[in-house]
Amino acid sequence: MKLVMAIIKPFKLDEVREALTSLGVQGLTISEVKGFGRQKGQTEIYRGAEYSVSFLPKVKVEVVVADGQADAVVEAIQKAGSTGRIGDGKIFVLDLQTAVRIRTGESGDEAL
Amino acid sequence: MKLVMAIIKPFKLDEVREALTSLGVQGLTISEVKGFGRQKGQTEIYRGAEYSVSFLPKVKVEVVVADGQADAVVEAIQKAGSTGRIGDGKIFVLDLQTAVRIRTGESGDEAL
Amino acid sequence: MKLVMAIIKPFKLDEVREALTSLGVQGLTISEVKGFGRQKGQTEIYRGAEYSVSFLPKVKVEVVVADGQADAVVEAIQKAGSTGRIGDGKIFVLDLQTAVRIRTGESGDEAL
Amino acid sequence: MKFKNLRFGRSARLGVAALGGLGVAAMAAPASAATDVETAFIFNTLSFLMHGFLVMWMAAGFAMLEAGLVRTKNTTMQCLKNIAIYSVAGILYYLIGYNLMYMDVSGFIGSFSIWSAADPSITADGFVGEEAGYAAGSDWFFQMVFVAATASIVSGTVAERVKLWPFLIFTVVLTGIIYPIQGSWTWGGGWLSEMGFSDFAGSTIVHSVGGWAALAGAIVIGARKGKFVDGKVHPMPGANLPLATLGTFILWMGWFGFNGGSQLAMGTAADIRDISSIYINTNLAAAGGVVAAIILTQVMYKKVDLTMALNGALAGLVSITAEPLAPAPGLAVIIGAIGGVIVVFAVPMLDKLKIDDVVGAVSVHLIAGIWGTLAVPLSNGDASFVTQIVGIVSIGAYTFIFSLIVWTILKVTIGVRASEEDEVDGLDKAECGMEAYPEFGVGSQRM
Amino acid sequence: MKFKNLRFGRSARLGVAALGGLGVAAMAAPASAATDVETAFIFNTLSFLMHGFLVMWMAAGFAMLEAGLVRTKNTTMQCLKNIAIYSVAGILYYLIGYNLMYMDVSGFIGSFSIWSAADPSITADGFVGEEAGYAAGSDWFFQMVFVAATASIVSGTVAERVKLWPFLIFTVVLTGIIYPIQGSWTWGGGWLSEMGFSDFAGSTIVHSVGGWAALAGAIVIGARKGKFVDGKVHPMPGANLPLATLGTFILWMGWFGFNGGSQLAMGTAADIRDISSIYINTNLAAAGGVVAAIILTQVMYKKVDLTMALNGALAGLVSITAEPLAPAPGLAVIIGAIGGVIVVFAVPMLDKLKIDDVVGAVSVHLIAGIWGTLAVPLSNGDASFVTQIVGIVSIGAYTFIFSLIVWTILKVTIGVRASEEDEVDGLDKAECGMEAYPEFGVGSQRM
Amino acid sequence: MKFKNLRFGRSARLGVAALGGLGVAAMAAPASAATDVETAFIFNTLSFLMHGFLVMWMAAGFAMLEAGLVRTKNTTMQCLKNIAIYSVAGILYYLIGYNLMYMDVSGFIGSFSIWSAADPSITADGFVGEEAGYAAGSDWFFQMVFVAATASIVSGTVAERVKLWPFLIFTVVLTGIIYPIQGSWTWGGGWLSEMGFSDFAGSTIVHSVGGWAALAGAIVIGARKGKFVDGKVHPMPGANLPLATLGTFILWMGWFGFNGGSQLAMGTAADIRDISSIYINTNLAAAGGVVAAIILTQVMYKKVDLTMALNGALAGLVSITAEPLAPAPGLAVIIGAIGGVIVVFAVPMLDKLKIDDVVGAVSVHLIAGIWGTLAVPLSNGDASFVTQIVGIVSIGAYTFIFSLIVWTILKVTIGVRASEEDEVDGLDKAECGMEAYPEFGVGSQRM
Ligand SMILES: Nc1ncnc2c1ncn2[C@@H]1O[C@H](COP(=O)(O)OP(=O)(O)O)[C@@H](O)[C@H]1O
Ligand SMILES: Nc1ncnc2c1ncn2[C@@H]1O[C@H](COP(=O)(O)OP(=O)(O)O)[C@@H](O)[C@H]1O
Ligand SMILES: Nc1ncnc2c1ncn2[C@@H]1O[C@H](COP(=O)(O)OP(=O)(O)O)[C@@H](O)[C@H]1O
Repeated sequence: MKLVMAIIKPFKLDEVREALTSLGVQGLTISEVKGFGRQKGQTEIYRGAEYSVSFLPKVKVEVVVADGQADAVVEAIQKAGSTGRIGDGKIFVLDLQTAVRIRTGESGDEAL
Repeated sequence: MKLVMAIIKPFKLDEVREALTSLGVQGLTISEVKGFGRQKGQTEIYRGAEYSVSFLPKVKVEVVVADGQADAVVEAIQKAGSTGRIGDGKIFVLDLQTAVRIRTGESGDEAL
Repeated sequence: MKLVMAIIKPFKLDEVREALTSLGVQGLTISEVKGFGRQKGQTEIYRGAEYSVSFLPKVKVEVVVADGQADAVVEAIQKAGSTGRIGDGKIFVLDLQTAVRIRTGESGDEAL
Repeated sequence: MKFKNLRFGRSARLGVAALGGLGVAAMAAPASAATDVETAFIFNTLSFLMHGFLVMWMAAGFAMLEAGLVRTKNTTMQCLKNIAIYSVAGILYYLIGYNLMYMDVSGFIGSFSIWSAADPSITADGFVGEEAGYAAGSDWFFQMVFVAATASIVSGTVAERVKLWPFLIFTVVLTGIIYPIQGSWTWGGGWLSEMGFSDFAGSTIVHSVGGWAALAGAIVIGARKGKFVDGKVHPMPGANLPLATLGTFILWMGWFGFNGGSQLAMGTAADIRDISSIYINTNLAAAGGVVAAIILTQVMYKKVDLTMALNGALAGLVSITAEPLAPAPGLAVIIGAIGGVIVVFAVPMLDKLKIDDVVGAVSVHLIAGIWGTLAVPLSNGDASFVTQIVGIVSIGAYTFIFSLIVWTILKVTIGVRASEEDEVDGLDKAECGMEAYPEFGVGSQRM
Repeated sequence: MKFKNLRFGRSARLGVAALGGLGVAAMAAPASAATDVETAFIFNTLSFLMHGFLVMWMAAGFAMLEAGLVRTKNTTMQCLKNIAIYSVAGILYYLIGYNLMYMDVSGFIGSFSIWSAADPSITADGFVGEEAGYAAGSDWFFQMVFVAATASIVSGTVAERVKLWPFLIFTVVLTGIIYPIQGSWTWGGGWLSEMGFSDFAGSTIVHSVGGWAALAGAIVIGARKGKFVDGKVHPMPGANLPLATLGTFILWMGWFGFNGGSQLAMGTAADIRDISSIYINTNLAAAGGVVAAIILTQVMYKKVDLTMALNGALAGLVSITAEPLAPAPGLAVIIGAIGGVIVVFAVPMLDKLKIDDVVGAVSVHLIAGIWGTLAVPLSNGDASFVTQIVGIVSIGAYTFIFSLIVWTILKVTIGVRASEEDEVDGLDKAECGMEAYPEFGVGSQRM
Repeated sequence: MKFKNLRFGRSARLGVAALGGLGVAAMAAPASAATDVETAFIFNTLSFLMHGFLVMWMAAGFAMLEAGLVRTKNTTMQCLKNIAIYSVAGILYYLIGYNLMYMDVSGFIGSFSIWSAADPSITADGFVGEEAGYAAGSDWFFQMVFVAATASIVSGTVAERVKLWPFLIFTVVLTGIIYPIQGSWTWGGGWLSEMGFSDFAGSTIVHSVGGWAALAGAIVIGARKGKFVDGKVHPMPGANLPLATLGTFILWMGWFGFNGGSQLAMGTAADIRDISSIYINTNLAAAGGVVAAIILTQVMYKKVDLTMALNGALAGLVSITAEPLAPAPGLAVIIGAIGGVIVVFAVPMLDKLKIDDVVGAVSVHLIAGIWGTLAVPLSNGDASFVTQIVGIVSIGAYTFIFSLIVWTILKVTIGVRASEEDEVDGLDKAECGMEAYPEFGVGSQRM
């Protein structure tokens, strides 16, 4: 199994979720993060003083999928999450040892 | 070492933490996440319009343990976190390369 | 590639970020977490009742780097994040399979 | 000549002229019991001032209500718009609005000039008036806070996508020209007042006017991106309901000033007795609106919608505003309750028409305002349904068309709508460069 | 016969009848210097209206205080309950409450009938009264806002686990029946007033009554899940302390209306001089409560507990409410400070008794209310400790038992308590289907 | 002898003594038209009470403004300081402040004694005064709320790093000694009033005094860690802008009391006509400040800074406070607008001087206060620039030096500044042991 972890622009969340569910993904977990990268935060003025916002709001999507599905998932996220503008984010793939469904204790691919 | 990452129902957090500490786990990290899965969010009405909440509040627990302890930890979380009702969450186990304690620079199992 | 995940004290964030950028790291992602560990939360009094805060605010820094850079990154975080006082946090290193840049679809080290 | 017969219908019924009544009372009653003329002057003026600061407070109410009902990313902007509106309205009403509304009204319009106070009855030898009257400035103050309320209504409807400067320009036109001209028709003693149109404190003249201007704005500007997709309505819940609740309570409190002060006099026992009735009816109509909205949402949706309860209170208040004096308390509850019912049905109805009204202001101020104006003849024998409809339609058509033109001109010239990217990122970032709640979680430091 | 001698003890001491005094003053003083009767009528009425809108504002204060002291997941519900309470209280007090309390009080109860205003002194010829009096409606308005305060007290204590509809039914009974009947005993001129029980603005009649009803509710409903586990108290900190602070300031402001308006007259120099003293004492008692709570929490816990400071202010206010006029300012500080001390000890004491009072309302309103009522004889020579105790005990027993019965009936019929799951998930989701702060972080979109 | 001639310059111009005018009016005007003396007494007193509760409300305004402009981790502390200040100020002003300011003022200082009310004109036979006057207590109440405002100003500037107890000790000295002594110079009838210094409602006497004390504090305490690093300014944005907006609206509302009540009388038509003008000018100056700040930040920074708009409103209000009566409305707009301009430039200027003023209070209250005091001669012919400068400088030097000494003594004895760790973690944790928004996200349980 793979843990696919994607950092995306917040307003792309709905599209990414739909892309994943249409691939048959049954579950995913998101969290609110802030990102620092090539996309520079605006230089803001707060009360007359320059103020560069280095961290920008992003959403992290974590989805665990069976090994065979990982590539499709990565591709789906990449397509749905892309605006072509800097700051679209990254997708990271990690190897997972096990997954367990808390409700039933099932493990492995059944747990997803 | 293993990184055990569990997505649980928020109100189960205290029980899960107690289960882990009684196993001798000395530290863990939690974050607030939202989950999408089989457990469907209520279909809400906001000002007369239907409104389906697809993401539900969950808590993510991350705990790094020595290899030998991983199974016990997974089991403890699974037991403490279960209500038997849909949406109880998942436990994912990943392999960890190193752990370092920032304060001292120690690494490996001593860092935990 | 490696995913370096560090749990640090919130007020150390700026220093850690600067340490990383001076190593040439181009991007990172942070999130707000709470930690439980050896550092005990204060025993607070709320309206006359004892109240032990077991979870303390921390920031999680996640940075993906090329394999060769991982050690330097860990060291930099460890140095910048350390106050020498309990609760400074941990650094965990995980192996990463792939990274993809959503904007362009590039993968591997180029995606970082 | 400055003349105002806000209470035309009612005063005719009572058989005494509005403010003239004060003098009469002072003269007619036995010397030992009657209020003297200067005292009555002070009471009348005090009523404008005290009720005026309560209405001013409604500006804060609108600000909090709207700040609570938009999403976080547009909250700063909403606060900014509200304090700007109140400021602009005051200055414009001084520069042209007041005199357009009340100075030498020809029937359809007053005169273009800067307002200035004149109190001939106060001389170096003291007060020499023969009739009570009031300080001219207190009246200006009280009228000014009304026009600000009208503008605030618009702000809520077009929130989350309108650009700041076009919005402020519209506010200038609304408070300086659109509102005062139609106001002159009734309160300025113009043609509608001649005809007997009755709108005690402004269900139509203030609230519906705000609602029509808002509706025109919503149509010209269009709905928020993502609100109506594939024929489905996607709610975008307000970010801070306690703020919205606070705003509603503030408005409720301010409404005692709005309706109570519209008695325009406090210098006789009869006047303050009337103000007492107005307070009661105002309060009970709001209560009726809340109870109706709560029961109805429970029945229809099996849950009680707080935002509808808040809108219900406001709809009850708007409904009673055209005639807060004449109804018996029980009737006031019913008038308000019908307002509450209206809002529960009107909000989703507007959604169906794909009109995106962020805070429900059109439902609350326009639709309940029409209802309130129509309800006047229920308790006020001098008002007729026909005249009320003439007033509603003429003021509505005038305001809606005028607003539509102004919004359209703004649209084709400088543009009224934020870019799609700015809308997605939130107007706070785009227009203010400032987040309402900038911190990333409790534990974090400056980032 | 409608008769109110709220100020029985005090007025007897001054040697003039409560409102009669106004007429006397108007007659006795030299014609050139004395206020005429109609003017006094206006002033008296104005006092009810102005102080009334301040007390109305306390409804917002309770809403914000409670919205700030519950957890996020119950905030919408708390806002909803508070606006519903204020609405229900007004309607009920109109339908039966006022007349039960003030109309033809037999000694123990007034009459069951709908309230309506009568102002015989105002005729078509102007004001013909021989005594000043006030507009009947202004009095109703002022009394109505008091009953709403009583109900708000209950709402805070039973928060986070009570179901909406049973709570609203209890509110109906409390505001329509429980409160007015006991109110008739003293303020309606019933047996307690005959006996000389003295409670100027309602430490017992309003605040303790709310506290007793709340206590009964807390007992019947039980503590929140997880609050008391294995003999240990688990605090559940309020989610938004600035809101709670705002609520406290609102209540403090409103209290000038609460106590000041309870002078029931403003038509003579002596009356408004008394109102001035009341404002001062009200303010200083609150100040004393704050300072005492701050010092005490610093000494006891080495930290200053803001929520205790807020409760200290309120306890100081409640403490002075039974007699805000007679004490010298220094005594007012002390009475309030003792209130502040009481609350610092009472809150953990209730916890020890496993009574779960979410916002500390029982400590603030009931216990400090008892203290305030007992403190009356310190400065008011006409009050006696024995009579005060009779009043406290009889009103307390009546209210507590009546409330206990109503809560119990609700419990065994429709149930008063949310299901365990709803309590865990929060009442906002369960009963309102709506989150108070629905957004998931600043950066996120609609989800 | 108690004597106050706040309105010295103006009353001289009008040719009547301040309060004496009331009696004159009552005597001179025809009997049928003139207000009688007792009625005037009631009106005068009512003005103090009504305007007093509005000024009291400003305490909530400061609390919300400051709670919104600090970071989350210092919010509880800011709420606590504000309620503590208001409490301490009231008690101190009772114990020594009032009499120091108004009792037997020698020219430079009054007398050290506890305040108590005396109203000789009210006797058992009713009102026997020959001149109107007012209830002594109402005056105390009105003066007391002013001193609280002064102290609140300090609290905002030194936020986020000052320790609670030293701050409260400073508040004791400020409200008990520093403020009343300089107040006696002008309003107590001392040397500055003799000289003709004119400050109607306290641009200098209240606002600049607060600003000077704040400036001294900021200098002694030093900037927040991380604010000025390597010659660069690091903004630390306020955590909750809707709260700050609410605070500003509250202050705006309260300012009608602040300036309106400073007329010190309401018992003649002329007085309430003047109050009407004051309301108008107060409102328009604030509006001018907002509009100026909005336009200027748009021009300078291409974005509209909400916090500057809020500060602009307050700067406009402070600017008009020294003379809210004499200017024509158009001039009031301009005076306020210049205040708004000042604040937009002063805030970054202070940053350049490395003076860390968290909420901009020095810019708003001190600098705009100086401007307002200098602007008096523009409309008030009795004031001279020279005398105004003498007043500004003498009061400024006195307050700044006295404050500097007190802050320094506190620094070297008990210390004024929180430890670096406490500052990093936030004062809420360190001093209150309590978080303002303790919850970790919406979905989480107690942790
Ligand atoms: N090396 C990295 N490790 C972790 N997260 C990263 C890394 N680089 C970028 N990110 C995340 O991806 C987001 C987008 O990256 P950025 O460099 O701004 O744009 P792009 O992905 O278009 O090149 C960042 O805001 C950050 O959250
Ligand atoms: N494939 C997945 N990847 C990541 N998180 C998942 C995945 N599936 C489920 N989750 C998380 O687990 C939670 C519970 O899953 P759900 O399917 O609702 O119930 P259950 O675990 O009882 O089958 C979800 O809300 C989500 O946070
Ligand atoms: N085994 C663990 N797994 C995950 N996170 C941990 C673990 N141990 C500690 N942490 C995180 O590191 C933080 C610091 O740990 P703590 O034991 O308090 O101090 P130190 O790292 O100085 O020994 C904790 O608050 C927690 O967030």
